Amino acid sequence: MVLSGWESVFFWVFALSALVAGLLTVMARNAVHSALFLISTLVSVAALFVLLGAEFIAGVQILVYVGGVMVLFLFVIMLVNVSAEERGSEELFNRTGQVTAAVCFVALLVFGLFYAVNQSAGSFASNRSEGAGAARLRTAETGVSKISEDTQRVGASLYRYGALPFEIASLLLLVAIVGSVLLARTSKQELVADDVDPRVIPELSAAGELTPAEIEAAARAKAFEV
Amino acid sequence: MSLVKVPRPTLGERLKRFFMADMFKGMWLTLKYNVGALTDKDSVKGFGIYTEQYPSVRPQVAPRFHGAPRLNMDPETHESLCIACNLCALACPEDCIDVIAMDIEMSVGGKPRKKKVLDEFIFDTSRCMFCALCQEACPTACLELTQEFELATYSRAGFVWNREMLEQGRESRKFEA
Amino acid sequence: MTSTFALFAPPSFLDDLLLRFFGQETVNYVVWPFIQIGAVITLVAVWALYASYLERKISAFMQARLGPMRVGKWGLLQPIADAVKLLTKEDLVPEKADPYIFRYAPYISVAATFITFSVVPFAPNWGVITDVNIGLLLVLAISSVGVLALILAGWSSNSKYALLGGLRSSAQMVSYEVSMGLSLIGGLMFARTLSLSGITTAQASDSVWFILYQPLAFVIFLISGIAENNRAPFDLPEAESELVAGFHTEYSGMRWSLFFMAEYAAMVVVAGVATTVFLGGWYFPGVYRLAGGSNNLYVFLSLVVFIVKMAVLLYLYFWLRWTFPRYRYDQLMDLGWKWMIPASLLNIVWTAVTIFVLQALDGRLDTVESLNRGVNLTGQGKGVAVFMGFAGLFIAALFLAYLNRHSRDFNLKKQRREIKLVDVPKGAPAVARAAADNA
Amino acid sequence: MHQVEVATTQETLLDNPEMVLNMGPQHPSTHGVLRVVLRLDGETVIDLDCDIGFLHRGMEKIAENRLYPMIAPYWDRLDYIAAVSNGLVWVETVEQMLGLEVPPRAHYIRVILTELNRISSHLLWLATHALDIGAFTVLLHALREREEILKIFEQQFGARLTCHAWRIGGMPNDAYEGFTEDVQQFVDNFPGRIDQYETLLSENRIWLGRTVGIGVISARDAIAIGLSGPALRGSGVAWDIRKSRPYAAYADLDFDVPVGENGDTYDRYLVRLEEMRQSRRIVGQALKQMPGGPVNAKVPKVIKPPAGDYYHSIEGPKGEIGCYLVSDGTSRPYRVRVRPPCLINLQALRQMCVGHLVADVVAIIGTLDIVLGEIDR
Repeated sequence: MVLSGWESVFFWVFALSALVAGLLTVMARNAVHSALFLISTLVSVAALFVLLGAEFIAGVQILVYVGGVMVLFLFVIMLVNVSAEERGSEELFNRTGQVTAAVCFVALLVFGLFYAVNQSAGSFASNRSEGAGAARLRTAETGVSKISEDTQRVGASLYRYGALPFEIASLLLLVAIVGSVLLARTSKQELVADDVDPRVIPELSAAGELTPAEIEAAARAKAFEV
Repeated sequence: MSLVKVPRPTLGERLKRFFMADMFKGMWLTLKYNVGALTDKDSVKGFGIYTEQYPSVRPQVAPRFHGAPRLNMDPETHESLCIACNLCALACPEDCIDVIAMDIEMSVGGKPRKKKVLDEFIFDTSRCMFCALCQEACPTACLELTQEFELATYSRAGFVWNREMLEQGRESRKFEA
Repeated sequence: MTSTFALFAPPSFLDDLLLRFFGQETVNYVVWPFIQIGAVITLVAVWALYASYLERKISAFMQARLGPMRVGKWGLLQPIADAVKLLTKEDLVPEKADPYIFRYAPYISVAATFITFSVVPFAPNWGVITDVNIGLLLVLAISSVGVLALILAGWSSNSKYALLGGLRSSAQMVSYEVSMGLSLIGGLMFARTLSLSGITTAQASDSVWFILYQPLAFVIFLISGIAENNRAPFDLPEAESELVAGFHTEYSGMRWSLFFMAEYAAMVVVAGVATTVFLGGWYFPGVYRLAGGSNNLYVFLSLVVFIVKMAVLLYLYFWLRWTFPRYRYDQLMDLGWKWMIPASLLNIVWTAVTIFVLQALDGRLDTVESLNRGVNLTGQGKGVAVFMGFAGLFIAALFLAYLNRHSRDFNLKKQRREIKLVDVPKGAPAVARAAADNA
Repeated sequence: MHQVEVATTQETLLDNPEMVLNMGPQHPSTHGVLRVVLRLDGETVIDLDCDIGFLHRGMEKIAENRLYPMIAPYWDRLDYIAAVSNGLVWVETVEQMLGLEVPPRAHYIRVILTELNRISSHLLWLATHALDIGAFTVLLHALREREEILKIFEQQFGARLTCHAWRIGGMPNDAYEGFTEDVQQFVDNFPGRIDQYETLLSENRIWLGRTVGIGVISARDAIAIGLSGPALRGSGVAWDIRKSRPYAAYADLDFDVPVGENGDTYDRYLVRLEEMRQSRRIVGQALKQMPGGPVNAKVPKVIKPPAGDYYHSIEGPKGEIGCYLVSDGTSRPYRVRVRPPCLINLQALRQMCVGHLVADVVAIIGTLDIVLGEIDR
């Protein structure tokens, strides 16, 4: 794809900011700062998606990554003790092993990139003249605009071709959520929950996990019906 | 196990709750207030505006109000009614009154006689709690707590009133609308 | 790409003027966006100021007061006085706070809200800033970024109240965003587009408001929107009786006012999106005829319609705030997860069922006009859809009542009880007993 | 008092789920300068401790150095919301020690004005309690009605809040001209206004959710702690000094004692609302039955109660407010001791709060209806 005019300006701005913010993400001492830089990377990448004409993906990127995942990240970072890592006075890139690994990885990346560009150069060039070029120059839809094609395509492929992996992934996530809740919930919290089976309580108290005072406190917070 | 007894609701109550009657009733009331404030008519039910615009509209203070102290003077002779008896100072729970008397010599019917008159009267309004015990103790209706209620000053020293201030009244700026 | 920054035929004389100085591309990509951004920021900032004035006035009227009266006639200059005061106040940064994040959090908040205005269609033609293909998604995405500001502000203040407020707000906003987003899908299924102007045009061309098809979604969206904006009765992050001021406890002066402005602007966003998706946006029957062919007059009248609709919703905001007590945090989460999200999921299913029924009935009743660009219905079809929509309201309420029949706070069991009146037998008078004792 | 252990090392929330939160002394909803140290698990209160004394003036000590009539204004400043009731305790204690016969008209006026004061105190409670739970509008509606009462106070006593209402042996002044009409107008208007508060709160589901089952205290515990007033009656104990040991003119008046059932915040709310209605009923009756005559007994110039001690208490708006007075026969008391209802009611805070959330702590402090002036004295 050929960049021209303001498009190229925007591209360079966002590409560079993505790179710089990505670098700062790993270099920042403070975990919260680092998370913030990661957010700026994600936003810049979303802007690049817009330049590519994939607005839906851009929106989803911001909605899911910035609005969802990173908020939870921040949640966790704020609760974890980060002061110990912050205080460390070691300099960056001071270990031979680290540097070697980084250089190797970068080399691999560059190699892969060149390979991919070489592979797809032909087909890219042929596409540009027809489909992609036309899509890029699509003018604003003034009347009743449809759901843009990429949105439709994403939906259709998710539910048509990717239905099985999609369902498997959602099942996995569900299991993970249930599991984590189960692991994280203490018997005290279990007791206060709405949906607890009344038979659980004597069992818990018999097992010595709960004192009568705790049971009473839970009942107090719960306000049972007669 | 239960700590709070809650009775089973009747069908009517259930329906009311289902249709959120409780919420809509509250909203209806505030709406009536809002409309009432705009029309400002129904003051009996209390839907009108209640507040006063204080600096522009000055409130009517009750006749018995205990406000700024004043030393009354005889309306004819313009002499202080205070006989420096010190009863007010004795009655004051906060000890905020100082009556400083002096003896003057005067002749009554040709005979020289000493008379105790008021020299200075110090009233610390910052310590006063306006209980009006001094006013009740005063035998000559000299010390009086008036309806003046704007007592703020810029300094603590300004709260201590001397005889002149108590007799003439403090100069205070009246705010205009 | 062009669609991102493209314009809906702006006033042409200005366009011509600009084209003398800049190239076509520059005008489209840079100059026009800047003009529009400036206009919107100014308008929204002024709105946010005057929204505070309106809120104070309306709350005062509901409480038998007069509200601000001293600055200008009827206190009309009060917001400006407040703005000047806030701008000149000291900008305090707590000593132990994280200085950078503390300083930048308000900007994130304001930016996240203001960006959203770029896609709200205030009127047809030049009344919209950009018609993005993914308008609705953009609104949701950007408003989800707003959470970051609150959580960062709360954390960076290095205060327990602020931290609790920040955690509360982020949990609240993340939960309510889900139902807010899901409740919009019903309308989307009728309009078949994510573009906000597209949704409005779909309603205008069908001459119907989607609130009739989607009353349930409207209710869900409104409640979630209020919760998303942290407005009472869901104003837990800044519940002044518990957390002092929540996430902005430590903020003062200008930075505080930025949060404040963002809150009011976010209210406008939610009201604007609700108007667009459910209340027909700028569409009102008869306006086009009233304009009599003049395009600019038509746009202007539509703008007035839009603002009136939005104002009604904003009045509802104030009205609710000054009527109801505040939810407790766990009750709020219950409401979000046990009521709003199931209801919004149910709404999607019910909308699909409605469209299916409409298609199935088509043979007998002639309901569907076309399904190519959104669902276009005939008169009978509209009747069926409206009926289905309102039936969905009750079905959802029954379904949720059943679903939550064991839930603690929102069940139907709690009701008012009468208080017992006991006529205690009188004891002997105590008066003048002591004299005898002391004698 | 019970002490909350404050962690000395700085730990984060994940290392140790407990967090110590200082609520107050400068906090919007601690009703004054109460400092509550909360130990939280998330937002659940594990433990709490009250820190009081920020408003300590040593009122009981001051009283030992004052003449008997001078002490009355200090009583107003204990529970400044209910200054008229407080003043009555002191005045009646001294009167009963002296064996003064107060004229019946004074008794009736005292009943009317103390009951109005009970209403105004409950209105302020309602206003702040509703504000704590987030219902702002009730605040100003309730304060408006309170203003009507304060206007009557201003006309009668010359002051609105700390009235210095009574003198030993009677009253400083007879009822002012137009007293009956003013009070009657209030009595006529008031029921409609209470209905308005009920419309906004009583059945509102948010209000129910915030108050039902919150801060439960059983009748047994309430008696053991020594609660009094609406806090005790909310738990179902029909204890009212106006009934059990009638003072002033209460023996002639007909009224009921509202009693709750569950001892939760909602019950206490209902009890107080009903008490306002009953107070209005008492005022209406007393106004009709008010006899004529003087309002002052013959009081000696210097008040010197006979040596000995005496305890008298009345049913204040917050609970039993009492005065234990030791006299050595001089013109100054030997010892004055206040039985402060708020301080004793506050002792139930820990038991009520543990297991609830932070938001409930605010509601519970509100429902106890504390006034720090009286707690700290």
